Amino acid sequence: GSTSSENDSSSSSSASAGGGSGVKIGLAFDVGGRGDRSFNDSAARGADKAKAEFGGSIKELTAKTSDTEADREQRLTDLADAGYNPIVGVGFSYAASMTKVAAKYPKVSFGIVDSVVDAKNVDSITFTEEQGSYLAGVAAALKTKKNHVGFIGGVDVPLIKKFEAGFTQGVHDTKPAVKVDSQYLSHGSDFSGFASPDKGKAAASGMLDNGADVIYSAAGSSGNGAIEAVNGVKGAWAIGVDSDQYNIPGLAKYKASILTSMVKNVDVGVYDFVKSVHDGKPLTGVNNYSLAKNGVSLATSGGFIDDIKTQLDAAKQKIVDGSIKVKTTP
Amino acid sequence: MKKLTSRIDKERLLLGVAAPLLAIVTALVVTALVILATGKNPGAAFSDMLTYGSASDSQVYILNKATTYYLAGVAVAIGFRMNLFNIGVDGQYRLAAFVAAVLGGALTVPGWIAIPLIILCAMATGALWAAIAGILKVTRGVSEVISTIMLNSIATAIIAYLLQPGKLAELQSGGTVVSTDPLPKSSYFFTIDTGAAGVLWGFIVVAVLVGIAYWFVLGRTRFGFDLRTVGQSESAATASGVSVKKMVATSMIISGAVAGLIGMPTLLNDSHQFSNDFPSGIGFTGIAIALLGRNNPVGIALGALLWGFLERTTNHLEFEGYDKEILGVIQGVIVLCVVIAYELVRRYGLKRQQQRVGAELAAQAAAPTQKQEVA
Amino acid sequence: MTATMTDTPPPAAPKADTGGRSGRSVGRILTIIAGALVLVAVVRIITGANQLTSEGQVSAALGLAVPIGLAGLAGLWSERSGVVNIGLEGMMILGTFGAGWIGWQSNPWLGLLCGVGFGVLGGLVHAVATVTFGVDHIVSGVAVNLLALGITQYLAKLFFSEGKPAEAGGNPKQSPPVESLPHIDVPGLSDALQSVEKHHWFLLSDIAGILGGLVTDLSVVTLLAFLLFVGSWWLLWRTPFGLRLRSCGENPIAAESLGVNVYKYKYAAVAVSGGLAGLGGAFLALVTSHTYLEGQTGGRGYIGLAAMIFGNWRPGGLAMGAGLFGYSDALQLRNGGETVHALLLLLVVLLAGLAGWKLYRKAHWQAGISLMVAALVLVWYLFTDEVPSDFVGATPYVVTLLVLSLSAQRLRMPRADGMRYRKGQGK
Amino acid sequence: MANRDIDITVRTGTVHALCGENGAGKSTLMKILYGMQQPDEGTITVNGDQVTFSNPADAIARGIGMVHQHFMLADNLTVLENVVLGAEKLHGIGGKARTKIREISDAYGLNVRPDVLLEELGVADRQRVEILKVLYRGAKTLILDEPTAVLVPQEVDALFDNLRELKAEGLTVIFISHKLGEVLSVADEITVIRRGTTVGTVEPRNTTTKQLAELMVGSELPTPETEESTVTDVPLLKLDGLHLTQTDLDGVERIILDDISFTIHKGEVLGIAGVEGNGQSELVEAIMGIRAPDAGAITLDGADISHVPTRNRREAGVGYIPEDRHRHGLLLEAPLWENRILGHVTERPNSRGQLLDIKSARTDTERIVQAYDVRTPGIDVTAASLSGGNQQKLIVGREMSHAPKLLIAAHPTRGVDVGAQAAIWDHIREARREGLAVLLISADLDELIGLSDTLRVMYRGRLVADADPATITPEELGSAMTGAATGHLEHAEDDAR
Ligand SMILES: Nc1ncnc2c1ncn2[C@@H]1O[C@H](COP(=O)(O)OP(=O)(O)OP(=O)(O)O)[C@@H](O)[C@H]1O
Ligand SMILES: Nc1ncnc2c1ncn2[C@@H]1O[C@H](COP(=O)(O)OP(=O)(O)OP(=O)(O)O)[C@@H](O)[C@H]1O
Ligand SMILES: [Mg+2]
Ligand SMILES: [Mg+2]
Repeated sequence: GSTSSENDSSSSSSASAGGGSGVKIGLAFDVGGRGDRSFNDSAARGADKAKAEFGGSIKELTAKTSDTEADREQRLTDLADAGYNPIVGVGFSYAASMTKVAAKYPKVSFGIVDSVVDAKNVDSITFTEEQGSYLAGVAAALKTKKNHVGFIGGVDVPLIKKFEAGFTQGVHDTKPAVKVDSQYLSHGSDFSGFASPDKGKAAASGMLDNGADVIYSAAGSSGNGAIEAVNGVKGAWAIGVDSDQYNIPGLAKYKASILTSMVKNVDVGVYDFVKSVHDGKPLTGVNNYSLAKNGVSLATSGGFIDDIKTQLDAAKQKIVDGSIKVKTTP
Repeated sequence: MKKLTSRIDKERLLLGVAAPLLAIVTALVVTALVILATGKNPGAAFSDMLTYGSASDSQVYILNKATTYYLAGVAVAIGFRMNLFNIGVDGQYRLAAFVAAVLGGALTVPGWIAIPLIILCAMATGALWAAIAGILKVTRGVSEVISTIMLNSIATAIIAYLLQPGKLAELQSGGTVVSTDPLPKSSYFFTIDTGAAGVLWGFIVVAVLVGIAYWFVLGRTRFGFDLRTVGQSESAATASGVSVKKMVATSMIISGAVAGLIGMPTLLNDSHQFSNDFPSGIGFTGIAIALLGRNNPVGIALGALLWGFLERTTNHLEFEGYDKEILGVIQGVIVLCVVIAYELVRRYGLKRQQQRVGAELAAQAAAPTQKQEVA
Repeated sequence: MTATMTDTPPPAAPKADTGGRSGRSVGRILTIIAGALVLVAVVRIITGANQLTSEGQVSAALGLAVPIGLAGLAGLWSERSGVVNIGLEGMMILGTFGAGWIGWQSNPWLGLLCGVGFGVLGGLVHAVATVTFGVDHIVSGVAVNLLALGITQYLAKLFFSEGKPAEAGGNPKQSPPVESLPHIDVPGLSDALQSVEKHHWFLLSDIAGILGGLVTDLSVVTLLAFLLFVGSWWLLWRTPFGLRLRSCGENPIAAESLGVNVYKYKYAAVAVSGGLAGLGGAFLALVTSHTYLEGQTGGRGYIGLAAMIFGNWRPGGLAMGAGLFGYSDALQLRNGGETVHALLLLLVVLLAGLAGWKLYRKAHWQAGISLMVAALVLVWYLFTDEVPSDFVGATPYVVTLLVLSLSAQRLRMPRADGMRYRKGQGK
Repeated sequence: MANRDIDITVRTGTVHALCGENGAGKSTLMKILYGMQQPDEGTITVNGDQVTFSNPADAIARGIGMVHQHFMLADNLTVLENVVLGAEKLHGIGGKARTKIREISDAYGLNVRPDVLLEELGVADRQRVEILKVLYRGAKTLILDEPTAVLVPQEVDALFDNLRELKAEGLTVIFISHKLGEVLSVADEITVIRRGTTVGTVEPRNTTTKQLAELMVGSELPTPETEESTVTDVPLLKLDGLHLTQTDLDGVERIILDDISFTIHKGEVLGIAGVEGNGQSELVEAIMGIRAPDAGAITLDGADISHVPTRNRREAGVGYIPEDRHRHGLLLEAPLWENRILGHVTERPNSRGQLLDIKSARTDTERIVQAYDVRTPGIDVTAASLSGGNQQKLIVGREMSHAPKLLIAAHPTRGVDVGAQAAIWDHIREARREGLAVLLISADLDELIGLSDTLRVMYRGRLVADADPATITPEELGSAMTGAATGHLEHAEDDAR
């Protein structure tokens, strides 16, 4: 433990840790932490890669569900106090706390995933989920035989609505006649929708019964239930999210039904940031990892979307060159 | 002289201290065993918790946390004193904080008008939401345990519906956080800057006032006496002239009003807006804290501080290579030990008292000629 | 006049004839079910919301109802013996963890057993606190919930986040996947029922849909749950064991005076209660998710308790309560706002019926209120196309609140439920 | 200590009575004999074998059965279930058990219907179910703890007939009662217990009630006789056509009180006799404002209080001694001084304005403890740690301290020992002299006849008869209580006692 009086001195002395023998990376995870096979894990991968290249060490702290602002603030402060630099806050919930802590430790470089913090020493690593989802929508529209697809969101928070908006637009731009069902599993501060495979399954089978045959779910582990339901219906496809779900051990049984996954390459963003600090030119401002920068992409494992590659590439090109603007709200 | 000694009953005092002590020692032993079982050193963990928890910035953190928890504990305790189990504190404070934040964001009047208005609005919302459960109980006989659980979920749905861009909220930059209009600077509650240790929330003053009011109303007023009477025996209360139904509804409303305050330290001192990451679940923490504190205003304060201390220090444990999930284990064990210890001590105390009454009577019976000396 | 003597014993306090109360339950329940069926069929025809009684809907409802039903049954066992069990949620959490933990290492059957076993452990903690130490039941339940959550989080971190489990797909909040438990399908039956359902005939298709949903792709655990319901009813109401157990919940001192070891029965009941809750948790982990997940129970323990109260502390009523929950949950998950919108009409019909009944019973202002609410809901129904999705999610809670506020006064809980009992303290 | 140095020998095939004042330890002794409590030392011998009972099951196995002072029945179970509970091994819990119950019921004329819910039975029926429970288990030794406390004389006689029949079949009966007349008429032997020890065993043939009483308390028994009449003609409480119904769970409406009218004048004690459960409790609750009557008016001292809340009625000068002190009269876990405030929180000296005046309340509690001889080491002990009699004295003291105009006394001396009983009667008499009106409800017919100026009999929610307490006998009153006699009861001179 450290008393407050030491704070200032330690922060200034630790600011130099970035150079020389490797980097001391501080990772503040969102709930779930390393091993969540989603974006926390992806961030960890980026940090691991940086550590392997530049040497140094990684300190990981993980949020808990009952966290408040003060807890997140404290987590970042603890890392800064202990001399870690750079410090990455994984998840939008660190936005407010990072604003405060970054001001307190001006010589430390901070990075935040999925949100924007307006400070000179913060790198805001954001992703264009809507663009990736747009491509997922294109794939869904091209693969549906019944002209009916579905979207399942875990909780109706803005981040997930981005997925829905991009997906719907992608579907309709490709085939206007295709019907899109949308369903959220829980609402507001009830986050159970991210951890209820049974509800994901019920929602997916409801959509399948109503005639949908491609289902895109952005619902954390609830998506597993949706994939399972899809697996039970011949000719139906599931689209996964965040990481390449085709390769997740827990879903190996259903991999034949996983058309593709909308992958968010958090690792790239984190790696870039750590590298910039290591190189002595820390990234700051908003770094939007868009489709153009390969921040989001569609996974090709399984080869199920190889046949529509040309259409997907065309759509991607249009987004990259700006002729298609993807909405962020449905 | 004799009266004095009988009032300040040493034995009772001793028993009062014994219960929490017994509980905390047991909890420590259990926790130590759990840590040992994972092959780590519990001693080092405890000493890290102590040193880290006693740092001045930790103390500010703990006080701030305890402010919120204290209000939650009192809100729950008001129900408990009536034998009412208000699980709905959680929904009540969230809805209250939301409505108050909307109002606060819309107000453009000076702070000395706005702040009381925001607080009153929060209390009124919490009270109203609790009143539903209270009224359902007295008019339709619906158990408040069930109705408040349902109302928690319904409150969540209402907030989810209204906290959306275009309704009562807007999307923040970054596109991931929705929140209500931020409060104007003038509507911030005062804070005490302790320098490097951090900023102490001014709302702690309100929490202390609530505690004093709780103690005073329950212990010193007619209303408080009636309330406690209902809590101890509904039948006796009815016979003594208390309208139990009115009392149930009233105390539910008061509990809800205090619950409305729970979100205020965060809103007025910290976040200044209600967003989709506003802390939730504090109502349930309040239950644990009210249990720890035996519904006693000072006890609840100690419970709230203990909770804050545990949360602060277990977070740091992760830094030292321990699993911070140990927090849940410690909290669970402490609550369980405390309730059992209190029960054991209560029983022992009652038995002692009966024995004393019996002994005294026997002594009187043995010397029937002597003039009785009672009291 | 001279006082005259008489031999006849004095009559009891003036009481009206309440004969035929035992015959009431079965017949009444059947009538209620039939009535509800016709009502739903009518609403389906009017609104065209065929999902109301589709096979998928019923099947999903069943899947969602089973854990709630098991939690409720757990509560029933415990409360029939006089111990209020608000720790069900915690015991379910223990069940999910036990099932996931052992399930992935060995096989799902052992996982199921372990889920039950962990639940029993949770039950025993509650029993020690409430029965042996006489702690207030609700207080102890809250502590059990807290403890169960803490311990499972801690153990999950310890057991799943590193090494082999992590490679197999585990992480601090999730166990590696568990093999599926077998499902049962009656060959031919499902198809036949489906073809009837497809025609959307009045009532006939509804019945076919419901039956289809009940027999298609049935998990063995669902079947087990059904057997447990019937078995619990038989055990509690038809055997000496059950009589003794219930007597502990009605008047433990009387039971004690007749040589019943009240502690023993309370312990047994609370342990069984924990086991059933654990099984409910294991169902979540093994049947619906094939993995332990933190936060998987999502408050179902509390909902189960609500279903039990709704069901008047009886297995049949409890099953109906759990079914109602599962049904409205499935409805909102599968079809969102449109079908729930159709439910508004159902509500109108019910409220109008209630108003009529109240009018008949000469409760004028109650009838008035019912009518007014019915009119308001009708207006809502006519002027909208669907219910906002956020409110759709709250359907089960609103329905429970409505139903309880209409029926709570007719409920009767075990007389000594929640009371402290100590041996030899009777007067 | 409840019992010490107890020596009793009960011979097979006899009725052995046990007497002693309240709290003497009779129930405790029997509970030990029945295995519900364990003795610290000493032995129990049954038929020559020395035994230890660690729970009732052991005692039952030895052929001992007990009918408790307070009913041990579960309301929500049927009679059959109540009877077979714990003895399921004998005849199961189904048809065979039902047949057996009918058999026993017919054999002893108990008239028990096995399939009704227990809550539908009145006290006498419950008493018979209790006896049947014991017989069903084939008990050879029956313990009856105050079985007659709630029965009217006719029922007592019926019970005694049953007991004699049992005795004739070779069963042993241990019988506890405070009613010395009964004891002398039915017992073969009488043991007296005082302060937890046996003081002697006597033969009923050569003993009188007076001697017995002196053995019990060491002094003469007090009587509730009132001397001169203090009745004035100023009406204080007037009930006019009070009507109360109640709708039960099944929606069936029941009439609880039917057209109740009477007037109590200042200085008058109006006694109401009746078997428990005929509406007395509800009548009291209606007058106290705990239940709202459907029709009729209640006038207190000229003011209509029919729709006034309980608290205002109490403030207007109604004192209340409830029938169940634990449920309605006390906060068991609260200290005595808080119990002194209970029910009078709005009045001096307990409060001033909206605030409690704890200091004066405490001082006044000390006064009550002194004046009413409440035996306690202090006013900070909880009410639960006092014995029943002392609790009752505290309640009486509290209610009398607010100078009531009207006292509603429901069983004011129930479960209270003779000393306290006399003190309570004295307090009532004294207040009556100063113009207090009293509504007295009691199951103790001697108390009722002795204290009352006017007597009414309540049956099925109606006042069916009235009587002059100066001449009426308990037996005559009893017949009206069973509904066999109505109107004005006259004492028949030729009715030899
Ligand atoms: N374990 C004990 N040791 C000594 N005395 C005891 C014990 N338990 C109870 N007593 C005595 O018993 C009395 C209170 O007991 P309780 O409430 O059972 O009385 P009660 O049965 O209501 O009295 P009563 O028979 O006079 O109406 C007190 O005088 C108390 O001192
Ligand atoms: N274990 C005990 N140790 C000491 N005193 C006890 C114990 N249990 C009960 N007592 C007290 O002993 C006294 C005897 O009570 P008991 O109920 O046997 O009296 P009783 O003779 O049956 O009186 P009643 O006429 O009121 O029924 C009571 O004051 C009771 O509270
Ligand atoms: Mg007694
Ligand atoms: Mg007794």
